[in-house]
Amino acid sequence: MATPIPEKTLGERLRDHGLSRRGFLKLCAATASMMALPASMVPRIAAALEQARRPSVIWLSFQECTGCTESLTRSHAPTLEDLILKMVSLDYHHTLQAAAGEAAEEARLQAMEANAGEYLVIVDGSIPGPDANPGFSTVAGQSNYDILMETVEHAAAVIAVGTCAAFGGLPQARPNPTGAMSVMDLVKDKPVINVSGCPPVPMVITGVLAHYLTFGRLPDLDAYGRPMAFFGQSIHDRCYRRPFYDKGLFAESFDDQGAKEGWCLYRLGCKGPTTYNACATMKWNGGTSWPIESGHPCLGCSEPSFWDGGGFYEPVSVPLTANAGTLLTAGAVGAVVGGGSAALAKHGVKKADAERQPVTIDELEQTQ
Amino acid sequence: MNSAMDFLLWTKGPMFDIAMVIFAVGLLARLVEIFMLGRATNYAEPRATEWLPGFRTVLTRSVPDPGTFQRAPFNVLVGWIWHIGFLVALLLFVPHVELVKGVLGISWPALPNPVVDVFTAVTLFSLVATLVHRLTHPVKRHISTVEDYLVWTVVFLVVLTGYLAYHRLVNPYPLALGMHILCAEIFLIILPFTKLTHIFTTFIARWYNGAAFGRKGVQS
Amino acid sequence: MSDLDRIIPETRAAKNCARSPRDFGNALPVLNEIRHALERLVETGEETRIDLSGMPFGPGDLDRLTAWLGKGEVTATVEALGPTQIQETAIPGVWLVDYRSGEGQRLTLHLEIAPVPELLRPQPRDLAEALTLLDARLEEDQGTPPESS
Amino acid sequence: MSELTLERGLAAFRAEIDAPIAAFFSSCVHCGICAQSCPFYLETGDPKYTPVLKLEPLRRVWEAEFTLWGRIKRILGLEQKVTDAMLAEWEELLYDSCSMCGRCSMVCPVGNDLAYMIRKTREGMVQSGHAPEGLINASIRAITTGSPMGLQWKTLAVQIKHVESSSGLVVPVDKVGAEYLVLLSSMEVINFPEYLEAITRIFDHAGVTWTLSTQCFEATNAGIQIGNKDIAAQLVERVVAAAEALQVPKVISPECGHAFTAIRWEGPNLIGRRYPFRVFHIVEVLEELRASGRLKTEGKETDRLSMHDPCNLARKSGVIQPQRNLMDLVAENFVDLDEHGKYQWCCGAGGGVSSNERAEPLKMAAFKRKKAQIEKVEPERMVTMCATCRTQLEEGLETFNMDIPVVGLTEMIADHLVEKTPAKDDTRA
Repeated sequence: MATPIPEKTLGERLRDHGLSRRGFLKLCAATASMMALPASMVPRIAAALEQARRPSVIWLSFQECTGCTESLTRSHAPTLEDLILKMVSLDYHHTLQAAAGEAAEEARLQAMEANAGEYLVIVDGSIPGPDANPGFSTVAGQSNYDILMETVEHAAAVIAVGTCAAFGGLPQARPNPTGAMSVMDLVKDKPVINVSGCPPVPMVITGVLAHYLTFGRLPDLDAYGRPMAFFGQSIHDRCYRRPFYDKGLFAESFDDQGAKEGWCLYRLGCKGPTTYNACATMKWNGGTSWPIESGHPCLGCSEPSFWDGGGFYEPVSVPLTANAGTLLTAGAVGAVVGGGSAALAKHGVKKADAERQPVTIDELEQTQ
Repeated sequence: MNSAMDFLLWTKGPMFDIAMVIFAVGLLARLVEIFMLGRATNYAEPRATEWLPGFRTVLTRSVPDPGTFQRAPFNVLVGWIWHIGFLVALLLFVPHVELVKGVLGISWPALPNPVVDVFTAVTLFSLVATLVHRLTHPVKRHISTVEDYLVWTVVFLVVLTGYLAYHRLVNPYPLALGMHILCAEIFLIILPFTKLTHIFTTFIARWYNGAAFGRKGVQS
Repeated sequence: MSDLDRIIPETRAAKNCARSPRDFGNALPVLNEIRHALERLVETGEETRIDLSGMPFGPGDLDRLTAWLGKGEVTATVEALGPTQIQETAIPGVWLVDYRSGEGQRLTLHLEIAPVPELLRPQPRDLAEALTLLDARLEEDQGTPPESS
Repeated sequence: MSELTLERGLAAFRAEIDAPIAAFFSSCVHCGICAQSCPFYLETGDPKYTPVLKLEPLRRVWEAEFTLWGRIKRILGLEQKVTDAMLAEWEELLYDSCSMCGRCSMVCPVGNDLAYMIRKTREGMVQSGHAPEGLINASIRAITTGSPMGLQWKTLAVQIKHVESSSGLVVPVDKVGAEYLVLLSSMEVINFPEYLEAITRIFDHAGVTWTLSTQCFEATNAGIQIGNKDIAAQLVERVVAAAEALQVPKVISPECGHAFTAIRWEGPNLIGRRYPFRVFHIVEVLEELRASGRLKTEGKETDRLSMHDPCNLARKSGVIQPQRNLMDLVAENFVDLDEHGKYQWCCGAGGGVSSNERAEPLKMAAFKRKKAQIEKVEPERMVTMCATCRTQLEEGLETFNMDIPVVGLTEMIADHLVEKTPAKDDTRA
């Protein structure tokens, strides 16, 4: 599966594959949409893609559930098939590649050698850190950590796909038995793009690839290393139910009138206000719907520590651990402390009273 | 990781616990400190009982006598406005109701967000007005201490950060929300050790006042 | 679900939410955007494209928008990288361009405010090659159809 | 020989702190509203006279010794200490510029009873040797001579003779088993002897049995004004002993504000036991006589009259309606001041201010509030029922060249009593 560095531009290649100029224009329109760029960008994208060259991509899967891959293979626009064939050269992917065993690993090494300094590494899943037991997750007898570091060494950039790779995700949730770490915890000397989500919106994955392909550089990133184009706005800000929040109309249970009317799900634990992702515009399942549209609060899956960030059905404003018990216990302690303090003070009062010297007129006369 | 979301989770998690514990310990300590001192037996023949006049004063003292209102209308009005605004925002904003429900398991109806928003904006303005008043009125300037300005700052920041967070004027939002929660926690922490205790002790003070006057036959 | 079902709105969705008529939603701002674009087209000839798939629409918003725009006289299909349905709306100069993949999935949905949608026009480079193509055809007596580039 | 020291003062502050004090200091938000109720601030415009600020010495002791945070601050060396110099500075604030009128206690939004706290703070001031000279002298005279003004029984005996000769009635003295023991104030005896004649005539008219006591005739209590329990208790004990000796069930406090609160409300607590008798202000007794129809009057005053409620009687003792009922009995053109009853304004002389010569300018400044009230109503005469208030009103009105005489309510009632002859017929029948 290893490919030599493509000598032809993408435009030429696509035409070789029988794509007409109208077809190419359509591809660009789809790409712009995918990159969350305005439609007015289509001509620029067309010009850039015409000249682009296919990059080599190595996909590494670590402590993951394959959900991210599932998400990507259901990406409809363009389908991954299109992507693999026409846009990138996916040289290594456990789940998707035909090769197995030694041959598979050989493919990875070959791609790394042939495209040194230019290939992209996509990672899904978190990695048991250098201090963790390497046996928690291995591929071909090699620890995840070693594979990652070896593969990343000559990469152009790393794309961490999914919340596990981006932020540690489920494996890192307390008590984090495998010492799971995120890609950006481990890779410090290469650009890391986080495409978080559990799973990420498929078009966001392809959109990032398309951006790299189109412009030859990485997109603008937010503080978490996520592409601004997709993670720049919160779910809440782009939510079609936002007007209900602003009007103070909330569903209070999953089957009440508010829920049926499609009111805001804040009180049912929606993490939309604190979650940055593109679900509200990109949607899921070919643009059919997305969690909030189907009546379920956002879990906040694209944010760090989302597994430890409070119950899924607890509103954003609810503290994580505080409860009435803590309050009562603290109150009781306070009562005891106050009792001690007051007893001390009261002792002072009693002493002052007991030792009190009555004021005499002799004493008063002295002050004259 | 030094990120906004971690900050938010810290304010919602351990920091909230710390603040709540300090608040509960401090407040209960203060209340016990007050009540344990008690009052000396009063041997003077009373004109009336203490309980009812005490409770009446607890309520009526919220409204000043007409003469006082005429002499200090700004003080009274602005004080009223911001206290009401603060209480509305504190007790009737949906996320706050959810917070109380989450921690204590009790809940009550909330107001629509835009209504709370208006109250909050008015509160912010009136808080600024109280500061200007404190800085310019000869009595208030003279009697003000560092504590007064500290408490003003904390209260103002609680409302301001709440307003900023609601309108999502600070990015990223978890930072804005975390700041608001942190300010509220500072508020809780300093409450039992500053004049903020009046939130609770004013009812005790009013009762004692009403009881003392009530037993002499005057509704204070 | 046929393509036409998706592009030409029916009242089905509208009926679903008829129980809770809402006078807000995200369709209205788009309508305003169209108005501004149309103004520019009339005054300066500037064309505009609006990507409807990037809008935070709620259920029924898109259907409501397309219903408002209505259906015009021209319908066209471009077969390139799957079908693309082009429908003139009842407002002359406002076009709905529905890009579909070979499997019939929508890639993206654009509104074009232009005399003729970009995709319908011959591409300039194709046009440049048109004469050569025609000549080549004339030279070939048998008239073997040339490959499209 | 023992002396008054800062340590004794601090111990006294400590001993005075109770639950209400702690609740009050916990609640103060420095809103400054109390200043708007203080005639001393309002008429001087000096913010140092803000009532709550006058309590700073007591507040510091409370914070340092009665709160958790105060203890922590003390350990950290952040304690605000109460020093001799500070108390010397506060002497003026606690005595010269406070008549303990209690108006601030009525308006404080958080419910602080500031007058209660001032009273307690003065305990520490006395113990630390920071009481004003005038009050010290009054206290010494009260203890040594029985009267703050050094008045002797022989002076009163002369007055009694005058009353008896002018009224033709007998003033009962040391009459065991009488219903009422009547107390007087030195100021009345000297400045307003007509009071004694008035009650002699009224009680004769109503058939009330009463007596004076040679053992104790003085109702005023310099100990309350200076703020010392020991002196106050000694003075109260004298009254109690006299009442017990004469076995009276009721004691009447004269037209003097602080004397009434001293005997009525503080007395039992100063001596630590309930009285074997009840205490009334003369106005309360007159009202009871009126209500039971034992007070028969004829004719009414026709000029425009207004009334000054003594703080100690109205706001601090709940006697507000009786004096109005009595006014209605004898006056047809009575009009109240705007703010009266529990919201009345102090004349400026109470709480020991009038015994404190040094405070004279402040006393007159504070009077301006009363003056303004009087000017608004424009009465031809003012009526009151406290000798101190009456003296202050007379002095003040004269100072400001206002020709408004001040009369005592009791005398005014006495002036309208129905002639006694028909009453004799009644008793015969």
